[in-house]
Amino acid sequence: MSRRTRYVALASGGVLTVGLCSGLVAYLNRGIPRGVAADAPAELAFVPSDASAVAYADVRAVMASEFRERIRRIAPDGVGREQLERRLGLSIERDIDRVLVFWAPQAGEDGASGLALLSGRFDAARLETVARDGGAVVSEEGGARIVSIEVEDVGSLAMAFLQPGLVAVGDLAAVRSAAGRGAGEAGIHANEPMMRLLGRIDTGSTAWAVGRLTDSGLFGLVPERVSARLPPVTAFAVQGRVNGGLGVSLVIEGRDDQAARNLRDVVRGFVALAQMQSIGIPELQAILDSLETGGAGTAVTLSFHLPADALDFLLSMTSSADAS
Amino acid sequence: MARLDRVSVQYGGQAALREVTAAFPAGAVGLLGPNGAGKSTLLKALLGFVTPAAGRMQVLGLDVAASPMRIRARLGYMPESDGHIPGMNGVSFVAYCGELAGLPRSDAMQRAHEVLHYVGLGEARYRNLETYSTGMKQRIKLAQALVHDPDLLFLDEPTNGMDPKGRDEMLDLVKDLATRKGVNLILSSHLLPDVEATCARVVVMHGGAVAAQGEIADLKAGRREVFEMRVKGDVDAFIRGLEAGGMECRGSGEAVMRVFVKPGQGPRDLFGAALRHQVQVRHLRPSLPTLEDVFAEAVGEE
Amino acid sequence: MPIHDQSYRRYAGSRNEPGSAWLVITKAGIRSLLGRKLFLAVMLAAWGQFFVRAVIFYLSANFPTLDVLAPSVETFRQFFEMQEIFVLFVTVYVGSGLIANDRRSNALQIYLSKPLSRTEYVAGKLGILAFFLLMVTLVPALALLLLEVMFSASLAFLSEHLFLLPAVTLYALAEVLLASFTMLALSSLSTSARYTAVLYAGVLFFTGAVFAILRGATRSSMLAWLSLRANLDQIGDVIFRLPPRFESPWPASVLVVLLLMGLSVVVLDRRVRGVEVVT
Amino acid sequence: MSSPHGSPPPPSTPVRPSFAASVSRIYNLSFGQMLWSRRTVFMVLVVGGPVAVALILRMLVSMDLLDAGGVIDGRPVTIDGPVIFGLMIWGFYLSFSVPLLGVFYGTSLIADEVEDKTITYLFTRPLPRGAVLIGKYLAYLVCAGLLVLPSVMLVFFVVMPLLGGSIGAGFPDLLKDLALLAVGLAVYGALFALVGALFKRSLLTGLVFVFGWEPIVVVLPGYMKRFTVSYYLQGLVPHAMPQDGTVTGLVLQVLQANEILPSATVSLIGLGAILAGGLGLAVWLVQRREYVLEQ
Repeated sequence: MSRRTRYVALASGGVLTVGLCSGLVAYLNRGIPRGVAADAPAELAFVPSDASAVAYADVRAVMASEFRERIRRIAPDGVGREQLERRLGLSIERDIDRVLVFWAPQAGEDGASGLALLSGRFDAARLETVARDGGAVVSEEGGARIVSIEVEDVGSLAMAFLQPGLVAVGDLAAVRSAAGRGAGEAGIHANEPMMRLLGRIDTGSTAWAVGRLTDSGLFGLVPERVSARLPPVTAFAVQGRVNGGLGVSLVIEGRDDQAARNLRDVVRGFVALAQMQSIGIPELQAILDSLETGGAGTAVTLSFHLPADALDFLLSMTSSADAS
Repeated sequence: MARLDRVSVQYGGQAALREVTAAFPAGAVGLLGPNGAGKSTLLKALLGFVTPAAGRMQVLGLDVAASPMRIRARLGYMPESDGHIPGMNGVSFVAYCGELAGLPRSDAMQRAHEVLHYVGLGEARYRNLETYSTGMKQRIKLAQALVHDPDLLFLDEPTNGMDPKGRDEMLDLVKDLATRKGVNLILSSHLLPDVEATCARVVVMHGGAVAAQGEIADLKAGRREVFEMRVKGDVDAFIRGLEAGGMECRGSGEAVMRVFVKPGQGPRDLFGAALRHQVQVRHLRPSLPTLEDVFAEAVGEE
Repeated sequence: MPIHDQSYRRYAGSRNEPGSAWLVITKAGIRSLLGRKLFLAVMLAAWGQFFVRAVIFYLSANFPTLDVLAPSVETFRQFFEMQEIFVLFVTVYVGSGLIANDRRSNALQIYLSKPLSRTEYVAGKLGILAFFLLMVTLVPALALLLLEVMFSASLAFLSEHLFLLPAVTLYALAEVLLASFTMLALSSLSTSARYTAVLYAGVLFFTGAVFAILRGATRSSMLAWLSLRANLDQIGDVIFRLPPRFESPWPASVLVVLLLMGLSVVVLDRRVRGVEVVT
Repeated sequence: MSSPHGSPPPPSTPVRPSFAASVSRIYNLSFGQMLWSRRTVFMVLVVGGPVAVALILRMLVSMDLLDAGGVIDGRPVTIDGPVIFGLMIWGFYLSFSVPLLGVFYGTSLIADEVEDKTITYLFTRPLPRGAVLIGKYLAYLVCAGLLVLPSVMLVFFVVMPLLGGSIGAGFPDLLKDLALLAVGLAVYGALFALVGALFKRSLLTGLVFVFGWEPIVVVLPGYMKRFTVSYYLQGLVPHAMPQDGTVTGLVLQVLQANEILPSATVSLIGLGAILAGGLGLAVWLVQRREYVLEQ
């Protein structure tokens, strides 16, 4: 082997070795699986490992988007907004950046309770004062101040300032456990199936939701008689991206390959049906044309894109329906 | 037939020809010189392959820079390195070369057969060129240079790689062309005997410049008288003595040496020197200057 | 037997004026290729599409129910697109060795010692490649046009799309000249026909891959001019008066094609010489 | 040779080297030769090209000319580091570099020696001819691997972190890709070693196979596509390709929609069969063939 051949072999082997080693190190330190790694919301740290569903919205992005402009044009803001701003010094548009909501089973209780985590800029003192005036009680848990209030039929609602700029809102037990969730406690990151679902979320999605479904069905959202006839579904991930129009993609995990195949058939059937129905309505047709179904293995994917003018069309339909 | 006037050729930064002025009259002219002397470059310059940095060249009365095509139509070139057109047999190759030189197709084919017979490839003319031996390749190169009946033939090392018999045959061919067929030719070679056997005139090149040129006979005639001699004894001292006396020795040692004497000197001076240096003269006879002597003197080799 | 017993005669016949030697090279090249069975098979395969389309033309002209098959401008555009793969094969088969083999066997000095210029030599070699490329592009396309007229027994289609005749010719020439010049230039760079062939395919597919990836990543076909193939496609669409398939401006494609041909000419000028200049 | 003193003569007949030793000798001899002989341009294309494109993409991103979200033909797509990397693996390596290197080196294992008239030197040694082929094949494999795999590695590190991708998360895919490409090089090389031993115009045959036969047949329904290498390689591709309407996307879309990609097991068996069959037949042919050299 000549000297330059040896150099090439060494250089090339070196690149491979260095690459593999640093890749391996990065892999072992990766923390969150791919997709959510780069700009996953920090609030995920407060989600317990047994959460069954997580939803997230980038309020700022929505508010700044053309999409929001269009909605506002059709449906002007209500009076509540003004009131909220006057009393609490809080403007959803201005002060709230992100909202993350999760559902997790509560110890000793049936079903799941939800908790919303709002990040933004809050006037904590003012909020607390307003709440106290309304009869709320203030307590402390894990270094965070919790403001709770009993509401008839609903139970105790609570609000906690977990960190500067991060407020948890939900029922008292959930808020307590969130506030008590210190460092080192196993959070959602320890829940591998959920993290896999989170991995399906593309970076840059404006809003998303993932969830694992237990036998309780789709949170009762779908009527029982319908859900009973659907092939068994174990998990879903849905994400939307707002930019001009609205892009949505949905992944559903069937229980097994067979279930997924059935589900794909059902979805395709629906799409075909819709396509037949939409003949003659070009705006609808455009949306349906952008509908894409697919998936492999146990996954079923569905995505579509609402271009800006299709949105206008849809919104005008709903507003005309409202008007009539 | 060809004339160079202060021609200089550069390859990159290297000077291959330096202010070469030479004339190649009709008939057979040898272009002699060691490898790297610039012989091939000179031929390529005459062909117009290389553009000289300075100087003018004429071939067949035409200016090389002005009308290279008309010159090449009347020129045959047998290159030094192996050259063939892949995938052809002997006769189709030679006929193709004839066509390239402007012969009509049928004439080219007919002449290809004739020329191949002439160079001794009649039997092998339908064989693929790639299967030819080195000697056959030399002959086919000669054939392609002859097929269009050139007025002037450039032969670059035509006996390269040939066995003694083939070499003699090739030289016979060259001599025949030059003497009986009236083809003018320039024979470039580093082999003295080749040139001596075929050419009456020679241009000796060395280091990219012309070292000597003229009729071989004249070049030889202008030399001093030369003697072959062999001596026994203190040869070195004897040679020093001869050189002190204005004579010149070549090829000294146990073998026969050639001693060039000054005009007016003769055997008597040689014997006198032998006596002075106490050496035995074993052999002494007058000799003729050879081309080798001319060459050696021209290129300054000892 | 002395070998010069067979005597040598001076030649008294006619000679062609210098300037027609390129035709000798082209003719000899064509003859030699036509003698190869494998090559004939490739050419025959390249005419397969012509025969299929001829049958379709016949059916559509004679059976009114089949007029969905009737030819259109797109038909001819598609014809060229489907011939592209054969253009590649013919270019590689014929072109890769044209100059490389001559360089390998030192044939250039023999060629150039004859009364032909370097331009003539290149033209002769170009002629061989261009001839066979035209045989798989322009000739079948024109023949198809002719067949259409004959089968339908009317000049309606032709007169309606009068531009097709120059369009077909122009596009075929663009395609053939680009392929011929680039292949010859590559061939002059090497002494191995095999290497030349791989280099040509490599450059062709590499530029295509670069474009495909940049297109995927940028979601825009503004960079179509990077691909040799895409340039021709783009020019073809314009010539056939179809909407261009890429977003990049078509003059950019024309410019790239012209630049490539110019570059090829420069390379050929440097590489096709009677002496190897080693610096 | 008889010894005058009656002592046993020294062993004078050299021992014929074992097959493995012969292979390693040929390998040592061919490796450097393969890396350097008139292939610089080629190396630049195959190794440097993708890296250059990756750097350009990175530059585009840093200049904010490229973002992850977008719409192609009315569909939302996300193009991020992993997707671009997948695209490059597919577009550059799997469908360009690997087959082309396989064709070029594979068909020239023997052809180059014939062309350069050096095959006599190899075949007159006391080495089994099969070992000559295998040794040269191994040299090809290492040589091509040393060219392609580091290039993939560089591309990975340049492209993967773009637009929200993560090196750590993509690492398993990188490993699979490297293995996939190595397998591809081995299989294409073996197949074209056979082609090179079989046909005179082996290179053209190889090019027709790679750029004519494979792309056409692989999208046809039926069993034809089982006679390609890329069919089996596709079964091992770890990436979800962006369905962006480019040719590759389209091809994969068709394949995935019809679920006709072979399973990984089938792929590996198929590739193994091609590798073993190709190399075995090539060795068999080389051992039996007479190589007539041009003078």
